[in-house]
Amino acid sequence: MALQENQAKILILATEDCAYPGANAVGQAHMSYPENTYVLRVRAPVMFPEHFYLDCFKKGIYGIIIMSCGVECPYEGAYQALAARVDKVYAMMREEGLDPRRLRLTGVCTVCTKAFVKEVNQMNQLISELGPPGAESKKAA
Amino acid sequence: MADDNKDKKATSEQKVGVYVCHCGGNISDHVAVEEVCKNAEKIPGVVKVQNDVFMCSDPGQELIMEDIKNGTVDRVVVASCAPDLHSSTFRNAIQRAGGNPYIYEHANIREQVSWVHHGDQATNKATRLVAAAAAKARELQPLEPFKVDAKRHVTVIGGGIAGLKSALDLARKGLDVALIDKSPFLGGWTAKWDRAFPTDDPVSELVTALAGEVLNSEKITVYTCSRITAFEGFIGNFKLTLTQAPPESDAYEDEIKRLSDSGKGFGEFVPLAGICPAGIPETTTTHDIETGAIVLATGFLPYAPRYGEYRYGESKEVITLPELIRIMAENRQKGVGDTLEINDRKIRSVAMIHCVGSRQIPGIHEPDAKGNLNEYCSRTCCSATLHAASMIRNNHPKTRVFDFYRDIRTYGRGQEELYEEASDSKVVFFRFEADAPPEVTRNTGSGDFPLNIKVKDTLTFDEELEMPVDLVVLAVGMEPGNISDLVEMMKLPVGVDGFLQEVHPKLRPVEIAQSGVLLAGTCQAPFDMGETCSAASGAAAKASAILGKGYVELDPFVAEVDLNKCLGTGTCVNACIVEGALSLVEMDVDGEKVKRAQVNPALCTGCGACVAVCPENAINVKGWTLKQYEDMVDMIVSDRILPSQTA
Amino acid sequence: MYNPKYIIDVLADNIRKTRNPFGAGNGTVNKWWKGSDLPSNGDAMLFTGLMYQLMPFIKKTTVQIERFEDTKMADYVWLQKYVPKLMVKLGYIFMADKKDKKASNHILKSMVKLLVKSNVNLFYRPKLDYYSGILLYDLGDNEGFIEHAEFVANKLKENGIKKIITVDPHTTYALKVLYPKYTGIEFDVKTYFELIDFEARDGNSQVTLHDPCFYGRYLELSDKPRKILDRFGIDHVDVRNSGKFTHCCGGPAESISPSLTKEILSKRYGSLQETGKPILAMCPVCLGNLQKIDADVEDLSVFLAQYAN
Amino acid sequence: MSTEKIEFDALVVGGGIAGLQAALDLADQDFKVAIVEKDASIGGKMIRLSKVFPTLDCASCITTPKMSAAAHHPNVTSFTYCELQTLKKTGGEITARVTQKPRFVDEIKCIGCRQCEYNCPVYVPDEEQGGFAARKAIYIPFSNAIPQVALMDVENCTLCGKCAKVCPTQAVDYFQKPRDFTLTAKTVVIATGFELTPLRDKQQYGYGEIENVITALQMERLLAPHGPYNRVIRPSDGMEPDSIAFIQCAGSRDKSMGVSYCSRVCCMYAIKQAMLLSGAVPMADIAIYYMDIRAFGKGYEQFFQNAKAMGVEFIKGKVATIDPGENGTVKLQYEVQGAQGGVTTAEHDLVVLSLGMVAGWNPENACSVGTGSDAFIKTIQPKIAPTLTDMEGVFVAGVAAGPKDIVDTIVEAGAAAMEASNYLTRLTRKLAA
Amino acid sequence: MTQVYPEFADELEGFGVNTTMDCFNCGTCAAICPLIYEHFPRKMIRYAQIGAKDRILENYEDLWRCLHCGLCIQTCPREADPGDLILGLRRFVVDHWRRT
Repeated sequence: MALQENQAKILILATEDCAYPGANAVGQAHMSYPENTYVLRVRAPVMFPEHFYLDCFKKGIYGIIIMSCGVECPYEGAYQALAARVDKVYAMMREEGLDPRRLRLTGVCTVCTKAFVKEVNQMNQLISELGPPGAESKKAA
Repeated sequence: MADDNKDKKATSEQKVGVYVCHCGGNISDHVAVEEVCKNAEKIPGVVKVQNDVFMCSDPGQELIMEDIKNGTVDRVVVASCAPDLHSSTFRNAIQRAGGNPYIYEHANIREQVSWVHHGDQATNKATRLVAAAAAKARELQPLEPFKVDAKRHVTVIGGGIAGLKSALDLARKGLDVALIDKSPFLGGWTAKWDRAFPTDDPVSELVTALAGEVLNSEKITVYTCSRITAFEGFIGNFKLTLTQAPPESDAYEDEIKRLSDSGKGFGEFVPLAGICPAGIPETTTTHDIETGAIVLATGFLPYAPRYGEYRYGESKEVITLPELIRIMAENRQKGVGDTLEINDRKIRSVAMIHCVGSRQIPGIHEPDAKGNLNEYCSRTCCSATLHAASMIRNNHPKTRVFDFYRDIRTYGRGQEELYEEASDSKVVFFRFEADAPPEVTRNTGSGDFPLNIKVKDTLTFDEELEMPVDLVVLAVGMEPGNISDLVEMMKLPVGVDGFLQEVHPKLRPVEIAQSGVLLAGTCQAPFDMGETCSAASGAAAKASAILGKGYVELDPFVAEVDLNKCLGTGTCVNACIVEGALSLVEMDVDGEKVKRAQVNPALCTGCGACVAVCPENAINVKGWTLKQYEDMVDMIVSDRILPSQTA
Repeated sequence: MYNPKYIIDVLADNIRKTRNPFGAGNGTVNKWWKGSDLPSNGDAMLFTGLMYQLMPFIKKTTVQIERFEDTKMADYVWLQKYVPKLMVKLGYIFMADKKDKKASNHILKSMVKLLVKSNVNLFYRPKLDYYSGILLYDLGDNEGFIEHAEFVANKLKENGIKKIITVDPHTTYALKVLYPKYTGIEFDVKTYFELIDFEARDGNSQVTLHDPCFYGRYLELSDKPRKILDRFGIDHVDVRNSGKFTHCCGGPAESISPSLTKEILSKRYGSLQETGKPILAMCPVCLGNLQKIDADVEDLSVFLAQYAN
Repeated sequence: MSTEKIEFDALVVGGGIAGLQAALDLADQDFKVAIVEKDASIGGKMIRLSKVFPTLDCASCITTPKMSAAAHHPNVTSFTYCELQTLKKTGGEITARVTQKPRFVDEIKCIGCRQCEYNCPVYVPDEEQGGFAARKAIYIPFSNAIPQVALMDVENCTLCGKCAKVCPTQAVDYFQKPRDFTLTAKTVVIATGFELTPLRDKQQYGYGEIENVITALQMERLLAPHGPYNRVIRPSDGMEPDSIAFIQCAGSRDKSMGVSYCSRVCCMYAIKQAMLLSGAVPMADIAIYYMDIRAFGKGYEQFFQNAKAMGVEFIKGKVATIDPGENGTVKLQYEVQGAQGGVTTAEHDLVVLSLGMVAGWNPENACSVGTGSDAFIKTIQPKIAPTLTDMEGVFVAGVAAGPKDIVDTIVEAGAAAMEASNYLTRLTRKLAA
Repeated sequence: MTQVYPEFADELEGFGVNTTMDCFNCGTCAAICPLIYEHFPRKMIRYAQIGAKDRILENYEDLWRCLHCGLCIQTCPREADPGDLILGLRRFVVDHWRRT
């Protein structure tokens, strides 16, 4: 179940070469998915520093999916750097009491419509279990 | 590069215009466009909101152009379909109205809203996406594509048919070309062949056709006996040093002898050697070349069988296919008899063995001294072998030919016919599995044949067959040429097979990661002559597209350093994924010599790897700054535009 | 399986001596024309090649030899060397069923009826109607075949025969393809159904054609009978393996291995049966074989002749 | 588009991957290029594929950017749904007579919103999906088609009028007629590609009419991420196949079909499909029946060996007959070659015919460009200038000059563009002199 | 161990066979043959290609199983006329008998 549009927002960072056209392909196929998703077009998600993700959660974003081109990344070496950074962000999230599953790194290509919808649904499922960012640490405590 | 954004205005002063499209119901059936417009008026920085049934139509575009022309807006957001469909339409419209095309941002409310969501939530999401786009738009700066002057000159390394073809194409296009070969000859391995399959063209004609025009072209300077000894620069502006020197004493001995024996002059084709354009230098000289692009046409080396591989080296009766070709070419000049002869020895039967040094399998084949296996198929040897086999049968009907193969790979046009022709001329085929290759032994049985071949033939129900032969010919494959000096100097990418590695076999098949350096022919992979020339022309096409205008126009979306913030930590330089795109340079700041980051926009790909690591946020990719993303997120979560809804 | 060596020897011997594979005189076998008033001169000569006439004899003979195949008896030299010769010599006199002989004659008469109805100016000379020798060719005795072919071709040539109408695929192939190749003598050869040319209407019948290998593949004549059926309004339901891809009835192996013939025949009959329609054959070998397995089959000529009234 | 003469520097016949690449390479050198494409969308055969060997990247991801680059390039004009009638050369100018087939939808008015398609009541098997899924009688050919313009399939249209009623731009035009127009150019690149070998002379394979025998292009659709079923099932009953067989040389190296040449791509695409299948139906057994495996290109042999290592079974032998078996299975008859071999019948749930390529266009009545005995465009200097045809100023790229894989096609398209560009340069110099 | 005798193909030309070497051993003929008998007729063709005369003479009976139905000739991808080759081999064997 999707949460209310304004309540629980999912941010999707989609690469302009692969995942962003993939998200459009979902539209072209007139498939449907919850509307709490906001797709931001990026050249390469490697540009975001660790604090960007943490800030997003602080601002009230419930979940972030980085949809990259994976190993087919047009910027050679960028994907590896991104993957390493995401690992660091996970560690920082744990420290801050955030469930690291709120951030997901995945590959979506220009025709991966099913993969896109699946990712969105899974994240929705997760955040409806976890509640707002930070809620999990309260629960644990 | 001059920093043209130094006195940029405070962002709050930008005037954003928002234009919302109905898309003839495609959007407006699910998104309340009027409501989106009403909400958009509340977005900070937005000074004007309009809507139209079709924003992409001429009347729609007019709305934007009017507002730009009379100064009402200076940043534009269109909310409509996916950006790849029409952002160029709107950028062009802005440009026609006298604006800079990069002040434009797109909100995708069709593919990502009206086609996937319905009802109030669709309208709300559309509003937020418009707000986010407007926030990004406020931070947009006018940009100009980055231009670097480019030398209308290309350096082609390698004087085989790939190099000749590339050089010729480029010269015909009007570019200046330096053609470099390390040997005294042009024509490469093609010149050392006899006839091309499947057309049966004499290679002398092919090489002469290309080299003749090359040598006559005013646009092409040929440097033989030359090597690149220094390399620097980037696309459009490479600097090379080449050293021309007499060849080492034992190098090209055979070819040079053929040249002097033939009585042919410079510029004439010498069989099995090539065309020597200008003799052999006596002294060593160096030349500096400024060049806009480099075409690598460094070719291949035939596989040299190990000592003892099918008795190669142990028995003089075991030779390679290129050696056989050479013998047959020489024989032809003497006239041919019923039986093939080698050194007056009559060859009554020949065994030809395929896949020698190709399609090697770990665990079955022995790796070379460096531990490498040639796991690839060399692509040309099947056809070359069959062509030679038919030639033997046709010219020497009393010489029998046995052919041992794993798979016959006559894939190309006219090549299956070669296979048929070989069958027709009564070549006998045998098929072996990789783990049970034919066995070559000294013949101890009857007859005066020196060798004996034994094979478990899968075509004959795995029976062991045996035949005595006078000659064994190994169809050797191709190996990468020895260009380790260039690889190291130019940081060329090498694939697992040892050949040079293209960026992507389909998207950019003749390019390598380094801009301005192109691949032509067998330095990339085994090819036949036609395919080599195709690749060579493809590389020439790319080079002339790059240099045709005299300048190289580069994407403006490159990294930019804010010198007010940069502290010269060098973190960004370490994070940069393209060597040379970012560096620390010494500069004068307030009378102090300090190190600061500097971007080479010709090399920067705009990936943003540097952005993430700068502790001062002093570096950003133009048009895609971190602040813009942060502002967009703020708008997405903001309650200012849409009142928070309680669940 | 019988040793081909002896069979070839017997056949070659018979043919050399009597011009007939069974060692009988042609006149004894070829009696169908008696009583019909076929002209002995005209435009094109009917040349039956005696295949249809020999079928009743073959049928009986094979029943006998089948009993011995793959038994110890088969190995007895006397059986291989002498019995076939003996048996067939006796066979044509004693063993051929009267009913079968009548059926064969009826087929040939039907063909004549069709040709007459089509206004073909044909004639017949029983003395010039020889066995073609095709079996020798098929069995690999080229020398024997060529000797016989030259004999027959020269006879025809000497008698000024130019146009020939054939009635079965094997003879057609021999005269049309093999004679020119091996004797250098050419005739204008047409098989009878190529000459059928009259109108008829039947909106109801449905048949399944079994193409003989020689018509389907070697001579590529399969579309000819189908066109006639179309013209007559008769629906032909073809099995998948028809025309160029027709499947052998097994007949040609008869003289070597009747059991092999049986195996192949039952396979072919299985697929023909699937259509559930009456089968039409165009070759005496196919016809005889299919009859042996009790198929609902008749000769194309007999079927078509009912429209020639 | 007007009916007047339209002038270009270069005309590219065919908007598949070869044509697009050649057009883009010429346009990037500032020549004005026209693409004439017979289908309703550019993209050719490649846009219909799933993933492509040897890199296994998705075909759309490579084709779509080239399609949109061509569509948005200021120097490229695409004429889709247009048939080239004749090419005539007078002096340095080549005149092309082209017929635009009626879409019954106004190209300029249509905004690609698909309202017509959604409201059309007629369902027709969708050839773009291998006939497995349905489309409407008025439709956009496929999701990423360029242009995004609908066309009407008049043969199936019931003239109910719903599409015209819902169209927001009044683009539906039931009375549209074929329209002839003329283009002029100085050079032409022929990139007319291929069709699959017809099975007409292969009765032993059931004319391709056995339900669970499909063509390799149909398998591409089953494997494509946006395919008809979104998974691999066999057509007869929707069952997930437990065993799948590929029959190589089903339309190549077979004189009995009139195709004596090797089609060059079938070995590799079969191996690729086998690999994709082992991901899509992990439990299925996959067998490839072959004569010679022709994995000759860069990385191809390694690809083949990987497939072997993954458990794809390679059986040396040409399948002779294909027959329907019980419960939808397919029976193959072939000779096993080894010592313990002999004629064998194998049963599979789904069989893929690796059909070859035949020439996509016959220039005979259109221009003086010659063809080889294989019916592909003849090239006069195959060794040193492989894109030259026997008509001066006319070049050829890709499969139009003989079967070729995508990698070789793209490289050759670049070469054709280079030759055409140099021809144009020479021509201008000649005119200037 | 079988010795290869490539001259046999020339010898067979005397028996009207000139397609001995045209076969590329795909196996279509064997699989399409109504006899469905191990490797027939390819086995004989292969023996002819490598000149294994003895094998042909030893297995002569197989040659006479052929129905001369022509299905292999029709479907041979290389137009190698397998059926005609079998006929030719019959002639070779008959000739051999008559000479010995």
